[in-house]
Amino acid sequence: MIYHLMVNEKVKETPTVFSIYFDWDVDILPGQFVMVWVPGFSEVPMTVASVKDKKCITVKVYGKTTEKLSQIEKGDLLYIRGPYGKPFTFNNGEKLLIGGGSGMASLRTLIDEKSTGIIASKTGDELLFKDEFLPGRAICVTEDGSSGIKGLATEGIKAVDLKKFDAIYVCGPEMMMKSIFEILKDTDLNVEFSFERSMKCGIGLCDSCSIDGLQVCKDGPTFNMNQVRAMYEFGRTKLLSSGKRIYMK
Amino acid sequence: MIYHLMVNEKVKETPTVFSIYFDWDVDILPGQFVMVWVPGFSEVPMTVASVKDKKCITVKVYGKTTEKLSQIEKGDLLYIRGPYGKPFTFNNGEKLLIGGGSGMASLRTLIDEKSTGIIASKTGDELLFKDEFLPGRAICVTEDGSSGIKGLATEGIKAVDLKKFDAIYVCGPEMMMKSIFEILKDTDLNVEFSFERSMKCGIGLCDSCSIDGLQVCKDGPTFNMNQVRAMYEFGRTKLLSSGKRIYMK
Amino acid sequence: MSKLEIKAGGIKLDHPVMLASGILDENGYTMKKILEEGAAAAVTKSIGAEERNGYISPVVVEGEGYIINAMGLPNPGIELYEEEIRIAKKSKKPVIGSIFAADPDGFLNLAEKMVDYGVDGIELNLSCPHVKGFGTEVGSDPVLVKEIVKTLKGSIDKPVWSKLSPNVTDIVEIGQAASESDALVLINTVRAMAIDIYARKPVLTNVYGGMSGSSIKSVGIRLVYEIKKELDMEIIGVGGIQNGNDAIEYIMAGASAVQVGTAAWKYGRGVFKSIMDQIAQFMEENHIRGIDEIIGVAVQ
Amino acid sequence: MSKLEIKAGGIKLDHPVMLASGILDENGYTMKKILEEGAAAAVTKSIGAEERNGYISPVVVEGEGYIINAMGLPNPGIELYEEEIRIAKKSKKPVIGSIFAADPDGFLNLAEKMVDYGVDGIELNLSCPHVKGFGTEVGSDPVLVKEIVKTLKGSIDKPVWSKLSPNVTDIVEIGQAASESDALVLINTVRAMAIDIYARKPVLTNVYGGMSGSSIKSVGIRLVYEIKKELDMEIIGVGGIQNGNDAIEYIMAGASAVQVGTAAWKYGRGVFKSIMDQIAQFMEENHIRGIDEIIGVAVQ
Ligand SMILES: Cc1cc2nc3c(=O)[nH]c(=O)nc-3n(C[C@H](O)[C@H](O)[C@H](O)COP(=O)(O)OP(=O)(O)OC[C@H]3O[C@@H](n4cnc5c(N)ncnc54)[C@H](O)[C@@H]3O)c2cc1C
Ligand SMILES: Cc1cc2nc3c(=O)[nH]c(=O)nc-3n(C[C@H](O)[C@H](O)[C@H](O)COP(=O)(O)OP(=O)(O)OC[C@H]3O[C@@H](n4cnc5c(N)ncnc54)[C@H](O)[C@@H]3O)c2cc1C
Ligand SMILES: Cc1cc2nc3c(=O)[nH]c(=O)nc-3n(C[C@H](O)[C@H](O)[C@H](O)COP(=O)(O)O)c2cc1C
Ligand SMILES: Cc1cc2nc3c(=O)[nH]c(=O)nc-3n(C[C@H](O)[C@H](O)[C@H](O)COP(=O)(O)O)c2cc1C
Ligand code: FES
Ligand code: FES
Repeated sequence: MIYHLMVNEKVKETPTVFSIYFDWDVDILPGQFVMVWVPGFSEVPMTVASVKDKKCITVKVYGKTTEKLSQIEKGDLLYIRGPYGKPFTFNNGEKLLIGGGSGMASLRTLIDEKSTGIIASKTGDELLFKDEFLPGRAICVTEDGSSGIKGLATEGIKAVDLKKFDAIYVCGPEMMMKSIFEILKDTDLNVEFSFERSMKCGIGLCDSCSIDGLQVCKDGPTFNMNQVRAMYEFGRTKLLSSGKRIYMK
Repeated sequence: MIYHLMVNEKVKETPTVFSIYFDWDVDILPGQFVMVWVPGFSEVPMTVASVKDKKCITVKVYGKTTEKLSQIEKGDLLYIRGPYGKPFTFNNGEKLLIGGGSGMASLRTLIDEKSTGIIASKTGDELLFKDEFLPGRAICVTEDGSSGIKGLATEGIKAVDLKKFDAIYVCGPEMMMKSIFEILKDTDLNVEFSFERSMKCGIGLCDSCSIDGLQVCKDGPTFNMNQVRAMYEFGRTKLLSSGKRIYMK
Repeated sequence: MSKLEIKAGGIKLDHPVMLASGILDENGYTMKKILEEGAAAAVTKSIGAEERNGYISPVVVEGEGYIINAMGLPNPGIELYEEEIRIAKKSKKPVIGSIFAADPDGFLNLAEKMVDYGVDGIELNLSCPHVKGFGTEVGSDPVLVKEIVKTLKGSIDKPVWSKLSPNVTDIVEIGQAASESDALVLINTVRAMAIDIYARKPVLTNVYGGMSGSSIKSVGIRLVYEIKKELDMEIIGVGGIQNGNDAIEYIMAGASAVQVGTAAWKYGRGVFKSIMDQIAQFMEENHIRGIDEIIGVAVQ
Repeated sequence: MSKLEIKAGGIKLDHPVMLASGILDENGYTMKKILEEGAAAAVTKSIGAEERNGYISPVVVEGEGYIINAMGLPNPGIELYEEEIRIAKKSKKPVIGSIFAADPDGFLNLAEKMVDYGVDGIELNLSCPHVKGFGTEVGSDPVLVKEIVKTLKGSIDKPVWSKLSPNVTDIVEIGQAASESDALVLINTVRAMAIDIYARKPVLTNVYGGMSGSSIKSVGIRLVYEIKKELDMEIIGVGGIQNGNDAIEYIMAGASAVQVGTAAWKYGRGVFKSIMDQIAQFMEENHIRGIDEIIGVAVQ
């Protein structure tokens, strides 16, 4: 079933990232995603980046489909399947959100007055949603040092006292998440990750997104520390679109 | 969807009529029917003749299928689709039930302490359900005069004061119902008929049971006086199993 | 205002939604009622040369989203069918006579009678999936199909539609063979069956039957699209249509009009009018002025 | 206690419910997990000679009671597939290698590699409905099918199953051609498609796809029954199986075992065990001592 949803608003978030707002009368939980079809191009998974009355997706332009999506206008239709996937376990206490690149889009729905963000990107103008945190709660990390701490997301972690967080949520490129996992795996912190793997069906049918026998689209995209600890493939090996197994790094 | 229902009891009602009792946890209203499949034979429509906790069908042996059905034993399975059809409008007041032959089976669920029956059959031992009425409330009519009034069902009508009934229900061979219709059509009595026409699908698909554009299996089998008054085909013409139109009498 | 009228396969229709063959059309009075209550046209049950009772019950299996039927082409024989046509035609709307036979002469004889009786067009049933010697056995032989259509088109001056079966390896080959028809009607039922695991027997007395209803819609869309793309013929779409969106999907795949069968059981006789209304609403909302504008637009 | 074990198509199974090809079996770890969680065996995704990415998304359409897919046979190519088989085989359960090619030599080359990798049997995909040059195009040509099966049976000492398409006019002809196989696998998906009426475009990038899920069960039952009746071959039933009753219906129609695909999506990986349990319960209640006792009992 494809929903045809009217676009209400398009907001530019960074030079390469924009949000598309639309009305959709369904219940969506933080961390769930939708499959967005751009007719004539392809269909791409996108986390729902606002789950209140106003729904939205936040898109980074990578290739042809997201490029085409960036041209959408108010009044146009969005073609959407979903919502799909297992949501984050929402925690009412102190939260640390660690987002790399467009990964911050998946974490946006967790932002509240008790959230602290570690927002990592290549350059300063790509930092996503840093203004949505309360003042002083957004720690920026850039590879080129143009804003905040210079370095990778792992540098940001050093700037916080991990023990004070009731829950930690991580989303970003798999190798970034792997580095963070390595730092956190021997603690008893309450951590959840949101994974991205090549998705085709989005519903747990085709196996293209799977990791250690679990389907990221259905068993995930969110996984908790215990699940990730048990994974062999995480940060190590994955299948390409053809099913060809490659080893990372 | 075929239901597989265990037979609890078989009761002989007359030399050629028997009832099969079974448990079935569905709501059925008086006048509704089921399609009973006898594997290896055929599938036949049967009114549900008891709609309380214990469900039952009351079967007159006509041909091969009902003959085979008569051999069913306690513990065997009944293969049933349904319930189907529009029920009678139940009336809480004084009721007159006019049943010809096995037509009485369709009326049985209307029998209560305020019901009077006109039970018509060829011979006295074929009178159906006469003992289910309160004493004095069953008027028997037989063609051979072996019990009660001698004659056809229409003779029975002369024995009652029609005006005292809040509702009249009629079921039997079409020509019998036609005779009764002729007697009642110019009154303003509250009358409902239950029709029988050759049925195949039982669900309003094949048109084999239709009368004046209505499907007996779906728009009926019960029809009220106003509906019947508007019918041209009633008692006049019908289609055989092939769809061949014949004119009655 | 969007215009719903359409000339489909040579027949002028008030709107694109008609009654399919074999559902609620054995009795002339039923067809008349359905036409009066909203169908743009009615196709009769398939009529043959001789009287047939059809198969012994059970003749239908009810599933979720589908019906399997094996009626067995019950019909009174062409000689006695005049009265039903006459009754149905009192509605003043188009009635299309569906016929089945084993060879060109058989079809011709039936078609001539139907035309005498006053039908507005002929539908050749080349596709019943469960009666030996007729239907698919005829309709899957391209040489025979070609001959039948040629014979009829040479002799009858009413539109001739060919109703094809989805149960073939190559629909384009059959469509090509029937390409002289005024329209192809796609699709008849999909061959199927059901077993009762307690009785350990097929449910249908005839064992095999034809599946209709929403379960076959995507198969019908595929065949309509394939024919439109490869042969660009006029098409009447049928199979699993339940609402206006389904009808429009068929139209965008290439159909000029649609037929509805199983949904008339599921939703009642009112379904013709409600599908028509839903089509009108979609057209209105999407600024489509006429059906013509969207026939086959999805074909790429 | 009823015995659920069955030797089907030359392969010993703990019970008759296995994973169908192409669903949740691209990654060896997924197959391993599904086998550990209850499937009696797993059939791999269909593997060809060369790496293929498959089609661009959308590759699936979700309907009520069905899925239409056009994955486009994505696969890493046979050379790189050894690792997945090795991973799946850690479960110690049978793994059947599904392969697709355009000719006998192509199939033979793939089968030999699969056997080297340790599979317990080979399934020939003669029936993918949406990839040109493979699948149905091969599987609807009886001469070619016969040659392929003959070639493999002469060279491979593991069981060879032939998976056939429902999209043919005459399944018996194709079944006959494949009759040297150790089993026929029936059915692959039914060719279908969907159009989005707002986009005015086919939803699948490939336009055409294959329908699976409960909507096609009655079509599968029909083909299994037809083959059992006409050819009395060993059959693996697949298509729309969701629960124990569906599985038993296939078995009574003639299948020795069954495969489940779409229901593993709909109900999750646990579906294999629950179908198995439901079969066991039905057997218990109906005093059936072994699967053998009911294979094809409904065929008359
Ligand atoms: C569960 C899930 C949720 C997602 N949520 C979001 C979201 O909320 N916002 C968002 O912008 N994206 C999100 N993505 C990623 C998004 O789906 C892809 O970026 C998108 O499919 C790219 O499509 P494209 O056709 O424009 O680019 P393509 O033509 O597919 O890619 C162009 C180039 O960019 C690279 N590329 C594509 N995607 C990524 C990526 N994610 N990271 C790094 N390189 C990439 C490709 O390798 C390729 O080289 C999500 C992915 C998943 C699996
Ligand atoms: C809505 C509906 C409800 C019905 N309810 C009941 C019911 O509760 N109890 C019941 O016993 N029957 C009922 N019937 C009638 C019943 O369905 C038929 O009697 C039955 O189908 C006969 O099947 P058979 O195969 O045994 O006889 P067949 O082999 O079909 O018939 C044998 C011979 O009996 C004649 N015959 C068959 N049925 C009748 C009949 N009803 N009246 C007169 N002659 C007949 C036939 O013309 C034939 O000559 C109902 C019918 C309908 C349409
Ligand atoms: C009970 C029944 C009887 C049918 N009889 C005929 C027939 O006589 N001739 C014919 O061409 N098609 C016949 N069909 C096929 C329908 O006309 C139609 O092609 C098919 O049911 C698909 O449409 P639907 O899904 O809207 O029902 C019959 C279908 C059903 C369900
Ligand atoms: C997403 C998907 C991919 C499939 N890929 C293959 C395949 O690669 N090879 C094959 O033989 N069958 C393939 N099939 C067909 C299934 O194996 C099975 O025959 C069909 O889905 C019917 O079974 P089901 O209704 O249980 O899914 C695929 C089916 C689906 C849904
Ligand atoms: S994308 Fe197909 S299984 Fe996850
Ligand atoms: S029995 Fe088929 S319509 Fe009534």
